[in-house]
Formats: sequence, structure tokens, C-alpha cells
Amino acid sequence: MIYSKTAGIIFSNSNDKALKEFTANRSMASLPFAGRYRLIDFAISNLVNAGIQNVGVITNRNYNSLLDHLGSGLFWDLDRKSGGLSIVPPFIGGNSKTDDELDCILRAIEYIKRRNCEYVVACESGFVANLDIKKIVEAHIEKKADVTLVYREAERPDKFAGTLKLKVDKDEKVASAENALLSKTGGKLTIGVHVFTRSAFNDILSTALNSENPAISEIISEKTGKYRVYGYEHKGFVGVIDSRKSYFETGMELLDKEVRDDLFNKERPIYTKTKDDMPTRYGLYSDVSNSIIADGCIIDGTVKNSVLFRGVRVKRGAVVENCILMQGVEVRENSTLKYVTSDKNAVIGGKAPITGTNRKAFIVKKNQVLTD
Amino acid sequence: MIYSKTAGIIFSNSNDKALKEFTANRSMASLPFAGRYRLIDFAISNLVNAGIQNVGVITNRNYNSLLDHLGSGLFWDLDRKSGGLSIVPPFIGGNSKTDDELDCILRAIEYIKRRNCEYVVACESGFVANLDIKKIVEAHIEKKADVTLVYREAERPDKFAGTLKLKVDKDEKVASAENALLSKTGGKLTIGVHVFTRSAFNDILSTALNSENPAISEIISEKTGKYRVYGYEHKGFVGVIDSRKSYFETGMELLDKEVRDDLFNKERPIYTKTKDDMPTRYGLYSDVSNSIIADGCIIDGTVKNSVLFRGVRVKRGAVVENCILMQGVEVRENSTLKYVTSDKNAVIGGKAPITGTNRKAFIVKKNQVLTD
Amino acid sequence: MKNKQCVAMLLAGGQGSRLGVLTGKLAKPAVPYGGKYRIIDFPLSNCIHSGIDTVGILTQYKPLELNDYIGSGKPWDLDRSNGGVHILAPYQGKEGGDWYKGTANAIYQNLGFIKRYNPECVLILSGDHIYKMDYSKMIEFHKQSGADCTISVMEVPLDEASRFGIMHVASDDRITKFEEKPKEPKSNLASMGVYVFSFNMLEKYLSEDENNQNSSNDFGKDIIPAMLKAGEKLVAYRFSDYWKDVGTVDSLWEANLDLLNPKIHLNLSDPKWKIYSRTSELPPQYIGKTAKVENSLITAGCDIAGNIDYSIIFENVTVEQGATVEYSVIMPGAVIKKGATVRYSIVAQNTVVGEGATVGEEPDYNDAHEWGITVVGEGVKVKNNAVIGAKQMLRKEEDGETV
Amino acid sequence: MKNKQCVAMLLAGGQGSRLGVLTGKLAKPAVPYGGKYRIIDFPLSNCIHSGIDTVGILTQYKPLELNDYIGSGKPWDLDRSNGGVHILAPYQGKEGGDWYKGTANAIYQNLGFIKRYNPECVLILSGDHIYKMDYSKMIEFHKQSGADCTISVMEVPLDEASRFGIMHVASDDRITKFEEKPKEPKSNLASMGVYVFSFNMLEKYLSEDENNQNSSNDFGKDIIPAMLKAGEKLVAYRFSDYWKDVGTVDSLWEANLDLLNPKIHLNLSDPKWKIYSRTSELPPQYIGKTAKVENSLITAGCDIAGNIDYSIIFENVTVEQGATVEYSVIMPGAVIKKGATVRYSIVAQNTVVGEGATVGEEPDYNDAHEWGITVVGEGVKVKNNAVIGAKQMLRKEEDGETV
Repeated sequence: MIYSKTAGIIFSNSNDKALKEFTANRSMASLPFAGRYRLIDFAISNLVNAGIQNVGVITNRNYNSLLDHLGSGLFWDLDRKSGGLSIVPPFIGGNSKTDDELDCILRAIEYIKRRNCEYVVACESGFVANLDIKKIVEAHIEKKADVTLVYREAERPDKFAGTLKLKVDKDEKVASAENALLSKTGGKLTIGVHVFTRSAFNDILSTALNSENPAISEIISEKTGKYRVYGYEHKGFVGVIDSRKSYFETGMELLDKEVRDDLFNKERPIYTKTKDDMPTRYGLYSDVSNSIIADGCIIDGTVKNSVLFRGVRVKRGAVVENCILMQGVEVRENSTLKYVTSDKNAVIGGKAPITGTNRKAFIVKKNQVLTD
Repeated sequence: MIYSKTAGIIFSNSNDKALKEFTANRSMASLPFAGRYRLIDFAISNLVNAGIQNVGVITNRNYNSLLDHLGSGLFWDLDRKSGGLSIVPPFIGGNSKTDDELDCILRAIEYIKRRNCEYVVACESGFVANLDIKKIVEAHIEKKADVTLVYREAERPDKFAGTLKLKVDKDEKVASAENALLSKTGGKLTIGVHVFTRSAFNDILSTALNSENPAISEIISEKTGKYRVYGYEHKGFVGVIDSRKSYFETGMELLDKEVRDDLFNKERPIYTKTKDDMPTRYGLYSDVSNSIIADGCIIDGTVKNSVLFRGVRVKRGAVVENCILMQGVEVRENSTLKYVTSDKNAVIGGKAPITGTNRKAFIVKKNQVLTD
Repeated sequence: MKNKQCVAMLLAGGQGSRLGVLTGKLAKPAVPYGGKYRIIDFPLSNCIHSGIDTVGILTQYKPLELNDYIGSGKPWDLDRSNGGVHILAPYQGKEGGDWYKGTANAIYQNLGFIKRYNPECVLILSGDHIYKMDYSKMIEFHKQSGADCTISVMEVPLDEASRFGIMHVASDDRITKFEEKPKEPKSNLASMGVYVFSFNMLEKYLSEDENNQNSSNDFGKDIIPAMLKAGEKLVAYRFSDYWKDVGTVDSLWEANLDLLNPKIHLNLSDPKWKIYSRTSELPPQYIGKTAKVENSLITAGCDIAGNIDYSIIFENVTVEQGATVEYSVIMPGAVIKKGATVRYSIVAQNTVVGEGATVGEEPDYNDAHEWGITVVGEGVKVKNNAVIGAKQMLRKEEDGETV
Repeated sequence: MKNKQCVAMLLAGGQGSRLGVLTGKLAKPAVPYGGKYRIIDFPLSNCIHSGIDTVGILTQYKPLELNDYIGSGKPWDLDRSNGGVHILAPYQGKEGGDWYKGTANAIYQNLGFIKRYNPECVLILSGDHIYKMDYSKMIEFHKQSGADCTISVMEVPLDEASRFGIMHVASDDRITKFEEKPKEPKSNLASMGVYVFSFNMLEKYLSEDENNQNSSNDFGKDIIPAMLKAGEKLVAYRFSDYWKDVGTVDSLWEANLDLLNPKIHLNLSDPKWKIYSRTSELPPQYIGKTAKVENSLITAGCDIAGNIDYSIIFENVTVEQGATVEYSVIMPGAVIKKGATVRYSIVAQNTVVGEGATVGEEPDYNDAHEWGITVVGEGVKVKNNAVIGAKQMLRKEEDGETV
């Protein structure tokens, strides 16, 4: 049984810098997404849906909101007597970015040292996908791989430092894995989910610890020849959040039924912290179409092509089009918002329309009051 | 009902320096004590037994063992939907001790800001007592106090920086509160448990934030005239752990039935994380007297006047006298230990006896192997 | 066990036969309400907000789903080391066991449970009312007035009073007389089925009642009259906020649609008095390009492409393009197919209303007697283009036949 | 509900009358054992260590303390969103309800519970055995052998075989015959009361059994014989570690003292297979200046000033100076007063053995028939200087009389 032999590790701060508008006070892992989730929900749910009962979350900076979100792991059924969800906070903070990265790797090694597992699934935090981890680990075992890199076919590389561009043979064995940033074209790009056998995990992370550039992907890239490295293509939807543009675009992709059906696969639900919201209330003047709406909203205006998180209020006469509004945002009477991405609890509205563009959404910050 | 109006705050790192042999890798709050507890268990249990359901633990350094111990607060019945136990970890770590202290005070203010409470019970971590917090808060309310300082009558001042020596009038109103370190004689000494009304809490902590010496006790000492400050004498047992000597002596005081009956008052139990230990097994050669023994020990030697934590093994022919042995210590066959304080999981024993003295216990470190 | 000031006992054992097919597989307190709740969420949420953390739930009819729903009590913050929520099913002792004979007997059989907490008073609640109430105020009132039993009452229109248990009170609100569903009511103070008893009095009268061979072992019919007869002090506690008995199909429908009526004050999302419920993991709802949604409540997991007006839509409901739902309550997992129309109906869990089918009718006020809410029972599949009139009640047959 | 490979059903409804006063207020699975455990800790801990996280516990006799003990299942890591531990008491449906008529009927009435998880197989367990067993190996064996039902068996001395249900097997361990407590046993393979059924077969035979008016609705007496008769494949699974039925006073006493026997391998603190239990908050034990403790288990909260030898002392027990406890089991909260002697006895919860009293006698091997373990029932107060002989069973009278 795979589940008892496999542990999961999630690096919660990976690529925080990619989206600094929204990660100034939170980790990438706790970035809100899809109306009621945070990015880490996808990684944890993927692991839990494969039966994995040991999940370590390596935290670094700005993890208060993450701690609050994860709690004891109850909502992922990971509040276990032995194992379950473990938050692995930093030792005494370092002085540089490199110190931080080293500390994360060191803690990942320490976490796995204490688990009785044969395989490790390590996840970065910048992706959104519903992966069948069970199948991926089974393929890893069947191929007797040391490392299995989950990849997608993509037209353009994302902007993450750790993404690798793979060349694989017919049997999915990786011939080369190069830093994707060095390439301008797409191809087989890793999504930051790697399966390791225990010994390869220790080897590679220990090598990273002692190298100048302490990045796991770097070591894998260099040592592809040394290990049995395989690829595993995920053919379903993959959202990669590497910029505010891709955050907006990926959010909008959810309006596609096929994307939703793939991501919210009923066999492998995505779990998150539940709140006690009411159902969403549509008023007499509501006019909503082609939108994702979380519970707890009160809508009495027009909403089109948008994603509304929990507790958003759209007052009478307001128009919201092509927007992503996070939890608790209030849109005032008779105001107009187009191509706006708003962080939590902002109050928006006034006489002049607030508009971004398809290429560059207008950003509203957390708690910002933007009225006239 | 007091419980819904009162929140608790525990400073988990207070006076870490007092006992550096045992707090190199743990906070004062997580110092093991009395066979199966950690110091913070006394503070949390005192708060919980008064019905308080909001407890914030301000952590600073070395709090991994504390996180592990507290978990979701389940064992104190504080894993609540709203409120319950909150770990309040540091913001980005500071560069100096003063930064750390300021950060703790800032977080205490922030924590209380989000609670709907009228009174705050703030606890330092260096004391052991079973306090009737309900009565103390009732006295605070009855006297319309701004601050109530719990004190004990003691012959000598402890070595904590924050201890105040009080002068009180007949009505327990505090006339003066001076830094006890400046005095060589005992008297009415605070034990680090203060009750505040909300506004006084905010006032005093904000003042501390802006003063050169960011210590709450300092501000109380200076501003005794400005606030209605009262004392409350705790007449029961108070153990103060301000040095390795007092750690040893306080541990030994537990061998006194009156001390145990006071500290482990059946009406107000002390809660801690429970483990699934077996009952303690006494072998054919065991000879135990006047000792506190936690569950999970296996004893086949002689144990006298000692405190044994969970899972200690005393092999056949070994002699343990006047010792405090923490969790998992193994005492080898035919060895002799007198006046030894050992941290967790040490392995001790050999031909030569290992002995400290009444005034200075021999210290064995965590995981140390001390054999010949 | 540490002592508790007050223990709540929630009567959840009734069969709820007036709800027809809706309680075919479910105990009444587990019936869905309000888009994401179950009826029992209301008394449980009231308890925790009132500071009552020890609740016994008395079950005996179809308890499986209710037991699962309650679980450890976590969603209501009632998972406690000391106290918390406890399911109390009938059990056997040395001399065999008894099913609960009536509401009073159910409590009598569980006096042992109550005694462990040595409470001053016991709060008796029902599992079939929708209301928000601070029981701590009622308990305080009970103590202040020195009563042996306090009964919460509300004023109802005199012409409806014959549907309720009616209290007659003196000027100090001391109860002088109790009439169960009087034909010609002389008072408009209706019992809400919420009682506070001083524990010693409850124990005394339950024990006496148990020894009375002729008793039906019911609070309203036996215990209250016996206490009045003996001259004990029974006091009415007046309540004037929203309260609704949802024991019938019509009242359940009304109570749901009351949530859409701005004149009726029943705020389920007041941050200080949230109604808690156990929810399943579902993505947010999607409102499609062809949808038209007005004045309704819609819940997570729904996929709406049709027209919704004045309705309560529970989780995971699909309403296809061209379908219309009006003045209706659609319970979890139902599918309303293309072009179907559902009006003035309650559609239970996991049903399918086929393409072009018509379910329910709007009231004909000339013939109001014949008209009524239509109910489609759990799992029923309504055939394409079927026409189901008013006041019908469709039950799924054992062989899964469609209608 | 997500599917589960295997669901465990734990039969905990028996009255345990052979344990006499020890089950006066308690269901048998809740009887204390081993210093801090209850009997039910063993099957529950076995389940979780075997990867089985869905367990139904069938109760009907005095379940209150057992229900509280189980609670949410947290101590056994069985509090799960999907699966976990469920107490299954008898309940009523539309046509009234039935108490569980026998072990098979108890499972029959809860087929609905099992079906929700759509398991391949069902593990049937009892609540009165002390043993550590990896059920996942047995389930794997069941699947590999293609059996319809697998029964775990162990070899017992042939002269004791008449106390057990005895299996006859072919050379491939396929069961050919089952005899319940045969007078002249011809096989020494005893059933341990642990069964794995393929779910479809279980459902089939339970349903048939239910329709058989003459059946006693028992697994051993009815279901297994019916399956054998019909030619289904029943296979024996051999087990050879420690296993003990603790259904009688003598066997409960023996099983406790087995923990002190170095030759008997039953390690309760193996970090890979801990026996979990619900514990209360107690300070560590104190062994006083005048105490003498040898070859015993002693638990938190005890205060020992007397002499203890070859005994199991549960939590919160006080043994005063000059008192002697030998070859005995002292359950939680008991007080053994100054100068009292307790030998070869089980002393239940919250009893007091008065000063200078003598309880129990050592075996007289010339008259072993008359000799037996003495039991002091829950709450009994033994008077100062009283002398209670062997094989006595003291019950607390209703008025709290002392003996």
C-alpha cells in the first residue's frame, strides 16, 4: 500500500517573489484562489487523495496566515495521532535569502529523517492541478526510478526559477533536464511536483545543502546522468501562478466547464478550511452570468465573467465584469469595475469606473478603500 | 460570566536565560517538570480551569518543542472553532534582544486587539502553581482595579528581571512596586501573573513599546500611581524556576504530600499532552521509596528521593538517589547516580558513581551518553 | 466529570410523519433547511452561543444519518473533553430495555446521563423548530424568578392558537393553566417547546410520571399538568423573535422562503450568532451564461443555467438551460433538466426532474383547500414531460421506478 | 462516502454476565484491564494499526460509559471525516424497531451502515479478547485464498478444546466442519471469534438467516454452518501469538497477571503497535517511604505506602501503610486501608477495603474446586477487619451498605 510508504513535503514559500502584490504578507502557499481555496489546498489535497498521511509544510516567512489556514490539519483529515500534518517552522532566521533556502532544505531532510517512508513527494507552491499522485508514485515504483518529475506540455515557460525543461525517451526516461528560464520556447515543463525514493531524496538535498546554489532543481539538472530520472506527464489542467497576469488568467480559466470538471474532480475533492457562510443571496436586482461565486456573497448588481470569493457584496446598480474579488470585498452602489483583481476586504466604488485591461488587471490591495 | 470576558496571554520565552542548561533548544515554557508536565501546562491549565477559552501563546525563539507539545490545544480542550489556543509566532526575527522583546509586546497587543474581552490575564513562564484565576479575576473586578499583581510571600527574591516587590495597604492596594532584584530581602514578590483591564493592558504595553526598557514590569513599577494597582496573595505552593538549583529544589519539593496535594488539586487538574505509555513496570529487584514516578518507566533497581519522568529505565542493580531524570533516560546496570539532573534520553552509568551535591546537582545533557 | 450549570436535552426521536416522504429515510431533525443547514443546526448553534456545552440528543428513529451528521460535534464546537454532544439511543439494562415511550420517558431513561454533570437546571429542546434564541437569558430568568419550570412562549394570532399548546398566565406571568391544542383558545400564548427545569423538580416529576400506568409520558400532556396540579411554580418566558415549527410540509416550505422575505428577521450569518452546520467539500457555485437568478439563495457546488426566482437551492443542484424554478426548495444533488418547470414544490435529495416536466402548481385561491405544496421524495426520477399537480407527494418505490 | 476496502464491525452488545459484578454497570468491552486499558482498546488499536479506519461498534447493553469512553474515537486515531468509529445502537424504522437478537442479527440490522462504504470485505470482531493482531495480513490471506469467509484460529490443548468453537480443516486449511463446544473434540483448532467475510457473501447469508424463523441469528451457531452446508469456501487463518478470552472472572484475572509473566509475550508499549486508551489527567504516581513494590504494574495518580507484589494497580489507587496487595488486580480509585490484605482478588472501581480487613485466599490445591478469585464489586465498602474468603463476589447494595 503506497500510502503508508510515502510522505509529502510542501515548500510553502517557493516563488513568493513572483507575485509580490499579493504575497507581501502571505506565502505563495496561502494565496487565495478559485473563490474559496488557497494554493496549498491543491497540493495537500492531491497528497491526501493518494492516501498519504504524513505531510510536512516547510514554512519560512510570512506564515501566520498559513498557520491560521492549516490549523491542526483537521479539514484535510490530517489531525492524526502519529504523522498527519506537520508545520516545520524555521530555526532561528538567517541573514540572507541563501540562508533561508538552506534552512528549508535542511528542515525537509530533518522532517523526512523522522518518517518511516520509502518515497517522498515534494511539492512547490506555485501550481494548481488535480494530480493523481497515487498513479504517479505507482509509475515511479514500476520504473524503479530514483526521481520522477511531473511535467506538462506548455507553449511558453513560466517564470519560476526551479522549472526544468525535459527531454524524455519513449519510456519517459529523462535524457536532459535544463533550467527552463534559459529557453524561450515551451515543451515538457516540470510543475514543481517531484517523487523521490528516500535515498535519492537525501542524496540530492544533501548535495544542494553543500552547493553554492542550494536549489533542488539545479542538482537534478546537473545529476540527471547519475540517477534514474523519469518524467510523468499530467495531461489534465495545470495552472501556473507566476505573475499577476497569470494569476488573473488562471482565475478566468475556471469559467471553462472542462477546467472546473478536471480541477474539481469528484473522485479527488479539493479540501480547504470551511467557514460557516450562508448560501449566497441573490437580490431582486441581481444579474449574474458566467461567474464563479463562493458562498456567503450578497449580490444585488450585475456580475459577468468574474470570480467572487466568500462574502463579497455587490450592491444594487454596481457592475462587475472580468474581475477577481477576494474574500469580503465590498463593491459600492452604482459603481463599475472591469478587469480588477482585488485582495481581501477592500471597499471599492465611486462615480468613475475602475478598469484595468485584459493584459493588465487593475490591482486593489488588502483592506484598501477605493472610493471617491 | 468571567470566562467569556477574559483572555489569557502567555509569554513562552520569559527568563529563558535563567536556566540555559535546559533551555538551549527549548523555551522556558516547554521545560519538563514534575514527571510528565512542561512549565506552560501550569499556566494554561490555570487559565482553562477558570473557564477562559482564549489563550494566546507568544513564542519567540526555540519554539519547535513547544509547538509539538501544544498542537491544536486538544489536551487543554482549547481546540475551539473560535478562540481556543493561538500560537502567536514572531514576525520576521529581529536583530537584537530588545527587538525580540518589542516584538513580543507588539504581538500581545495585536492578539488582544482581536479578542472580544474586558480582562487580560498575562502569564510569564517561570513559575509553577495551581492558581484560582477565577477568584483572582473576581477580586480584580470587585476592587475595580486596573492591574492586579499575583504575589507570594517569600524569604528571598528570585533572579527574574521582571519580579516586583510590593508594598500593599490593608485593602491590598499597591503602594509601591519595585524591581525585586534591587532588594536583597524577600517580601511580597510577584510571580509573573498579572490581571489587566483591557484599557490598562493596552496603555501599559503601548508605553512599554515606546520606552527604552521594553519591560511590562518596569512600566507598572513606574506608573503605580497612575493606575489602580492591587495585589493578590497566592497562599498555596509557588515554585519559581530561576536557576538550575531552584529547578532541582522545586522538583524535590514535590516529594512533600502537601505540595503535591496543592499543586495537583483535584478540582483544578493540570492538563498536559498525553502519551500512550504503559503503566510503570516494577521488576523483581525494584526497591523504590519516596519518589515521583511517571508512567511508562521500567524499574528494576533502587530509586530513592527522586523524580522520574515518562519512560525512564533503571536497570537491575542501579541506584538512583536524589535525582531528577527526564523522559527516556536509561540508567545502566549496577551504576550509581546521586544528585543528578538529566535531560531527555540520556544514557547514564558505569563503574564510578556519578554524583552531584545538594547544592549543585550534576547535569547531564539531552541525548548525552555518559558511560565508561 | 466536572459539574455543569445547565445540561441541554434535545428530543430528536420523533418520526416526523407529517413531513411524509421527506422523513422516509431521515429523522426529522436531519431534514435539510435553508440551503445548507439541517433543522438540528438551530438548537445546537443556539446552545453553544448560549454557553451550554453539554447536550444530550435523544434519538431512536432512523438515526444513522443524524448520528453521522452530529459526529463528534465539531462543527458546532461541541466536541469537548468534559461535556460536549452525546447521542443517547435507547439501551438495555440487566432486565432488558425499553424504547422511548414518550418525550418524558426519553429523558427519564437518561437521568443517569444528566446526573453525571450534577446540573442546577436542565434545558429541554426539540429538534423541529427554526429560531435563534439565547438560552442563557431564559436560564437567568428562570433563576431570578425562582421557578421550578420555565416555559418559553410567544404570542400567536388567536385564530391560530388552537394549533399550539396554550398557556394561561397571571399578571406576573406565572402559568395558571395549560391547554394542549384547545378548540376555543382563551389565550394567545403558545408554548415553543423549550423548557427549563430545576433538576431536582424534573427528576421528581419524571419519576412519579414513570410510576403512573396511565400516563402517556409526555411533557405537554403529563408532566406540565401534574406540576401545575401540585402547585409548583411554572413561569412563562416571553420570546418575540422569529420562531417556526417546521413539522409539516407547508410550514417547512414557508420557513425556507421566509429567508427571502426582507421583512422577516432571521439572519443566519450574524457573526455573533452564526448557525453552524456540517458541510461537505464542494467547489463554488457556477452561474452560467444563460442563467437568470433573482431573489434566491444558492449554495456551493451548484451549476445553474436556467431561471431561478424566489427559491432556495441547496448544494450540488444542477438547473439546466431553459428550466425554471420558482417558489421552491431544491435539496442537495437534485437535477432539473432542460425545459422543466418546478413551482411551489419541495424537491428532495438526489432527484431528477426530467426534460420538459412540470412539477407543482401555483395556488388557486378559489380552491385553496385542494391546493398545496408538491413534494418530490428522495431519489425519485420524474419522467420527461410528466405533469405533476399541486399537493402531490412522490415517493421512490423500492425498485427505483420513475414517475 | 468514499469506498473502503474493509469495514470492521465490533460486537460490543453482550451482557457479559459471567463477569458478574464487574459488568453490573458496564458493558463488557468497557471493563478495565492491564492497569490503564479497557478490553475494547485491543481490537480498536489493532484496527488502526492494520490500516482499518472505519469501525462500527454494535452496542445495546449499558452503553453509556462505553459510548463516553469511545467518544469521537480520537485516542485510537479513529476520528475521521470519512470513516472513523461509529456507535451503532438498535433503532426504529417506520415499522418500529428491534433489539439485536443475536450477533448475526446485529450486523444484519446495520447492513445499511456497511453499504455506504461499499467494502470488498467485512471484518467481524468481538469486544472481549486480549490480543495483538495485524488484521491486514488476515485480509490479504483472505483475498489470496479466494475464500468467502476466513476464520482466525489458534491451536489449543486438546483437553481444553471443548470450551471453544472448533474447526476441522483439510490439508489446505479449508474448513470442513465446525463444532460449537464439542464434548469430545477431534481437532484442536479453536475459533478466535475474528472473521473476514467477502461483503456480498455476508449480505447474502445474513439476509437468508433473517428469513429463517428457527435461527438464533448467531455467527457461530447459524451463519458459519449454513455457509459450510452450502459449500462456500471457508478457510482457517492460523494465529499463534498471545490471545485470551476474558469472558470470565478467572480468565480476566489471569490475563492481567499474564502481563507480569516474562514468558508471555504481550508487549503493550511496542512503539509500532501501541495499545491506545483514553486516559484521564492525573499526576504521576508517588511511591512512599514505607512502600515495598515488586513485580507489578502501577499507574498514574496512585499513592502507595504499603506492600505490592505480583499485582496490577490501576490509576488513582491508594494503598496505605502496612497494607498488602498480592496476586491481585486493583481497579481505578480503590483504597486499601492500613493493615488490610488483598490476595488473589479483583477489586473494582471506587471500592474501599477497610483497615485490617482480609480479602481473598491463596489457592488450596487440595480443594481447587472450591477455590476461586474473589471479586469486590464497584463501590463496595469492606468493613474494617472483615474477612472475605475465596471465590466471593461482593455487590454494592442499592442503599450503599458496607459488607
